[in-house]
Amino acid sequence: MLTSYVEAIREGILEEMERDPNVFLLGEDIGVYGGAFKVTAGALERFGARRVIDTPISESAIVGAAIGASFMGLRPVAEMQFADFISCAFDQIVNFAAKCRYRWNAPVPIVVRAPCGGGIHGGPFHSQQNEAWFAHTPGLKVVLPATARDAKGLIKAAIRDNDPVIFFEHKALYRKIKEEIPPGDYTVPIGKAAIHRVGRDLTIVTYSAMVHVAAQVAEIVAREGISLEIVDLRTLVPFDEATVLESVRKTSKVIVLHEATMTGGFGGEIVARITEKAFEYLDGPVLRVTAPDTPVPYSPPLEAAFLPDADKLLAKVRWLAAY
Amino acid sequence: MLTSYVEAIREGILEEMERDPNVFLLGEDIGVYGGAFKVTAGALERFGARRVIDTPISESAIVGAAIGASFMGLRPVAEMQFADFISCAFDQIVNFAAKCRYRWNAPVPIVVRAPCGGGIHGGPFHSQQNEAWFAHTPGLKVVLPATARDAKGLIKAAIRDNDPVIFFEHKALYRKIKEEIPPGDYTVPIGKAAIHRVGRDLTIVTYSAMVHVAAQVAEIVAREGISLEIVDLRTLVPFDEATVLESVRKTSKVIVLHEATMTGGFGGEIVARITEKAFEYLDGPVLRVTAPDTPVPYSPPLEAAFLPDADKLLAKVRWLAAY
Amino acid sequence: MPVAKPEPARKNAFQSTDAELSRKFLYYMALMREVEERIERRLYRQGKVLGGVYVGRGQEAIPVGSGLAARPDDIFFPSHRDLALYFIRGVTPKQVFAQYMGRRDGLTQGRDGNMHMGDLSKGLVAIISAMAASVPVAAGAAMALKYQGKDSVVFVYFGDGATSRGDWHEGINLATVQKAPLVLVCNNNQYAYSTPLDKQMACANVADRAPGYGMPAEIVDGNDVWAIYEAAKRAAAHARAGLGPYLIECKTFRMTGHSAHDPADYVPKDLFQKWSQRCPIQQLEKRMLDNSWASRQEIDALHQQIKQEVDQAIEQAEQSPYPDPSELLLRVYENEA
Amino acid sequence: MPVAKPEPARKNAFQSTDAELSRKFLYYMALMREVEERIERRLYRQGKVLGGVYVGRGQEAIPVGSGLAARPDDIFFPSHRDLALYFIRGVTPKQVFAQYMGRRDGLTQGRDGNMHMGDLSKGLVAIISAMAASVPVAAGAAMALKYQGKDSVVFVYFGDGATSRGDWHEGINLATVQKAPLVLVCNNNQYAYSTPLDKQMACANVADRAPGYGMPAEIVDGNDVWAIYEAAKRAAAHARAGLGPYLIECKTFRMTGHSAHDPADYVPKDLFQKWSQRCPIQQLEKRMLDNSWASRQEIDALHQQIKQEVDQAIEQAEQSPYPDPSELLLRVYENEA
Ligand SMILES: Cc1ncc(C[n+]2csc(CCOP(=O)(O)OP(=O)(O)O)c2C)c(N)n1
Ligand SMILES: Cc1ncc(C[n+]2csc(CCOP(=O)(O)OP(=O)(O)O)c2C)c(N)n1
Ligand SMILES: [Mg+2]
Ligand SMILES: [Mg+2]
Repeated sequence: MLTSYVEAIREGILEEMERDPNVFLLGEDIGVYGGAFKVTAGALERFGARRVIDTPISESAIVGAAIGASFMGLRPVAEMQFADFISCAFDQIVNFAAKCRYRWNAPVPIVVRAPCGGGIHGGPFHSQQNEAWFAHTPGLKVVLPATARDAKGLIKAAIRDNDPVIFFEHKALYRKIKEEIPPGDYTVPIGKAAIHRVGRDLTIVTYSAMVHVAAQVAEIVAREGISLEIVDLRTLVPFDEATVLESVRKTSKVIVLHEATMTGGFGGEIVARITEKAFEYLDGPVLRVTAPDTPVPYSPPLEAAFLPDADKLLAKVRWLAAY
Repeated sequence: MLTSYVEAIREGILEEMERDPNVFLLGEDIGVYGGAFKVTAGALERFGARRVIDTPISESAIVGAAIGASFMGLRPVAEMQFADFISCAFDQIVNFAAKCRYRWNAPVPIVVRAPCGGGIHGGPFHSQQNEAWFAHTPGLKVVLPATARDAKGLIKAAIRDNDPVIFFEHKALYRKIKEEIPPGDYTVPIGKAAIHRVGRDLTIVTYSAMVHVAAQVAEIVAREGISLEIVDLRTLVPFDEATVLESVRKTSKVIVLHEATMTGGFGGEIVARITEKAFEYLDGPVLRVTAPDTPVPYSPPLEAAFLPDADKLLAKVRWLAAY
Repeated sequence: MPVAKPEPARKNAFQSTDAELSRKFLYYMALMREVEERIERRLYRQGKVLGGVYVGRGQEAIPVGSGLAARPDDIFFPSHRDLALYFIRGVTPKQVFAQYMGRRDGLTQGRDGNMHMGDLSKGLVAIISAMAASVPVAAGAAMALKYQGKDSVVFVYFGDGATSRGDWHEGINLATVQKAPLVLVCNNNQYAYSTPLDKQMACANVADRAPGYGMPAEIVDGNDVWAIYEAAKRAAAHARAGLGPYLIECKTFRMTGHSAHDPADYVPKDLFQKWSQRCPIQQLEKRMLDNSWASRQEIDALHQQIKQEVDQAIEQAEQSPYPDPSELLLRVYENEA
Repeated sequence: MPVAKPEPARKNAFQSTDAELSRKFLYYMALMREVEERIERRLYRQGKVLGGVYVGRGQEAIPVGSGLAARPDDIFFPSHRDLALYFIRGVTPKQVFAQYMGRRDGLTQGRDGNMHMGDLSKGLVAIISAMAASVPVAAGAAMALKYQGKDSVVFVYFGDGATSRGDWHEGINLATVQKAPLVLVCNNNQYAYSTPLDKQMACANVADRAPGYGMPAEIVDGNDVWAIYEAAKRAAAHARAGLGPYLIECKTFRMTGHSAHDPADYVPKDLFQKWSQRCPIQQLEKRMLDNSWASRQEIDALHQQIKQEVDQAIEQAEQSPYPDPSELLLRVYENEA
């Protein structure tokens, strides 16, 4: 049976709630309505209002309350209705959640789920891919699954993790990606990248929805005799440097691909790690393919021009392969 | 006469208030008290409570009100008491201020001043260097002066700029840096890096307080026959790529130095630009010297271990010079 | 070619007779209703409007009553169910349709969608999505008007749910401390998306919060455009007199899902039933007829005229081109064309 | 070696006689006063304490009265002028001095400074600097206690200025909607740093905001430890009974600058004058004498004992080593030692 990305996340959450009575959900419209994207549909019916809490429109209080509940031994899973609204909870995340363990040895085992990304004509405030802010905040873990299998395994790992995890779910994948996933309980380790496709000539380091763009391009250039290796980071923090460097040492050519805007995006970090630690292996410049430095525009032709896609990646792949 | 960094900023602000009746100040304790760091001392006496507004403890409202006032033709200069509290105004900055011009052609000529940086034993919440979040937000300009001369010229340029400028003042420089500055009115262009020191063998790309660390090291290694060039970025966005690349093409060796924590810091962006656009000129890996990925600790030995300093830079300079 | 009936917009509401004013009310309310009907029930379903669609069906009295109580030099910060404010300020239905369809003639030229639009030259400030983020911004605009010695006021709009946001609190608190000329208009439609009022706040009325900011508040029937108009006049007079912010809570009901894709199954059916009896447009029409401010024929003709106007506007909007991809990088900063 | 007088902390306040309780009050208030005196007026000036120093001089009745009204299983979220809460929960003066001096024996082992300290095993949650950020966190802790079916309650502390923050509003709103067992203790000392109350809020009392959250509030004399104790008992009983949050506003005055480096020139001198007449410690002592709950000698002996205790604690704290630089990278995440 095929499982979609959204079903995979839902399954993961519900299984964890079944397994551990301390797991509970809070967020806007997650109960009666089942969430803006129906990720938590059925949770209220199954676990009741005690464990599935519809909150006021208060992102800061949602995250704050999650932190406080976690101090008391619970394992809260908070939903931001859109990743774009996570800015409203920013201080709670980067200053409260991220620093408690370091400062006074108080773990903050919370998950903040954030539906992110473009491609659904959501415009500037319903399309953001803002993981880089959090990846630059020590104390947070940052997870962005690209497949249904990983989505389920990672949400379960996130819920069991004893540190605050920002879990970015790509909205455009919710119902687009469907695949066979292992039955029942399994986790995918936070901090381990996956080789999404094994290749020889050039490495694409990417994550989230862009993994599928890379896969598309890999098919195309395979016919031209170029063998792409795709590293799906899955988590930005902790960063799986070893897997990335191993791939780079093998192929000697790298393109970093992400949907977030370029300047200050996480791509820079990836390039810097590679440039510092595998410099002698590089047979060409490390390139980035990203969205340009603009807000996410709404109108379809503008949004299409904004989002990285197969064509944009293809051009760079061919160029670098020929370098 | 020598002017300190804090006096330079104060002069710049007061001159702009004198020049343009639309310029006004708002923030916590900036009036009667003159600001936590006395940056605005004297402003209330000179311009009155109409133009120097002591606000409630409401960072989000401070920035929001600045945006709204700017729509009406005013030019607000908002103070965050510490850069660390800018997280409380995050949504207003990254979602409101940054995107209005792009979305509906409404300029937002505001300045948000943020005293940043460590070295004053401020601990995790009074020492942050969080410019990277804003550098990753299209629509914002990000300015971090390192010298008194630049501080005055850049605050004036920021106030005259028609886009939202996040202006990071390094607290440890306020009273440490004193220098001759040009008398009277001058501006320093936003978006132009400065060659803080001309050199031949190796480029340090840096900004804010770390410029002075680089200068210290340049003196030391000069005696060993290594000639360092120091590029002081002064503004991260717009990024002066041309100046950086020119220096790199000359020296072929680069170290990026910043006080912010490493992962996801702006250093990665700098490395990525260099690696992509000057790859063939590089005679060695591009290195980063930064704070490690932890909150800023309070206790002096820990803070000293945390902050990048001459010793840490020196080791890397020597290693790379010998590469 | 009769595009709209321009008089109601132009003529100074302050000098109108009751009959004239009631016709203006009706015109804008019916225009808003018709434009939103087309967007929600046609263009969206036809796939011509993508992304989120939020309408103010059943709540039209709020932007119309308050918007016409404002002076032309007052500033509006509409929320997402206040479309009539745009028409009152001279934005055309064509521009609105073009906006929703992501075309060049929309107020944001395709860069943003739906109600996320503004035009400073018309005193209209665009919302961002984050609920209540406009409140501190409106506070600042009001502070600026005072700074400039003007006697204009700022009207800021928000829903019941938005009052839970920190920005709502910070913005109002700052505005009241500063005695800024700010009129706060709450549409309390009893739901925030699927969340009913009692899950949003533990007090009975949004107005119960006003004493905590030392400001006056009144509760009005949100489906009675005249009541809202009168309240808004009082509020604006208070603010204009330098007495600071004033809150109007309009009790109403959202006669639709949260957005076009939401069937609102969570709303008890009888609530829709009950509130449909209180349609602000029908109530206004009844009053107009009762007072002989207009005849049935005149009213029907107005609706007819609006339908035509709207048909035409859609046609024109559909001819508006999409923005060109080459525009993508422009205008992030000044001097980028 | 007589470190502290452990009984007052241990003995259940609920079973004390008035005399016993008053002695506990005095002990903790005087201990807080003495410890903070040393920090602010000695160690800071000697350069042994670096960074920010915020003390609660003149406000000691607030943490002491409320802290002793709490049960041992209740949870505290102190703000930055509530040092006594730590002592009540068994944190020692030595640990506090070590914390301020950035030593290993401080509650944060040098990682954070001053009042930024907590210990979950003692029900003490560390603040972050951002004012009122604790309020939603405390709301969540209170929700968790309810979730777990416990009848403990959460006490969260904040100043008048902190009430301007969005987090304050969001946290209280969520807690009241959820009927979470939360006691809100406001120290209204009439200043926030240099900013007087009327620049912070447009209402007369913080308590005026309670109806906006559908919760009860009372205003108490913040310099009367007994009054605070009684109010906190009522508040905790209310919250424990499942009736939701309860606000106590303690009117008091900050008998010092905002922090150790602030001479507070902006405060009219006569205010210090006036409030020095109302020192909570002296008032308590007078009441103890008037009621024959203690003799002058006993009181003097207590102060003497505290001084010794504090001398010793400083000595011990100064012997605590600084953290080693090698610890810098540890414990950002789990399993990093
Ligand atoms: C900060 C934030 N969180 C969540 C949302 C998603 N959202 C959009 S509208 C809405 C409900 C708003 O309710 P209310 O303020 O009552 O306005 P109404 O839609 O009822 O007019 C929500 C939750 C948002 N826009 N902003
Ligand atoms: C969000 C935020 N902004 C600014 C500050 C700086 N600051 C520290 S304490 C303080 C005043 C607090 O006033 P109040 O809440 O009344 O507490 P008090 O110090 O009077 O006890 C300020 C402005 C801060 N800590 N947090
Ligand atoms: Mg509503
Ligand atoms: Mg205070």
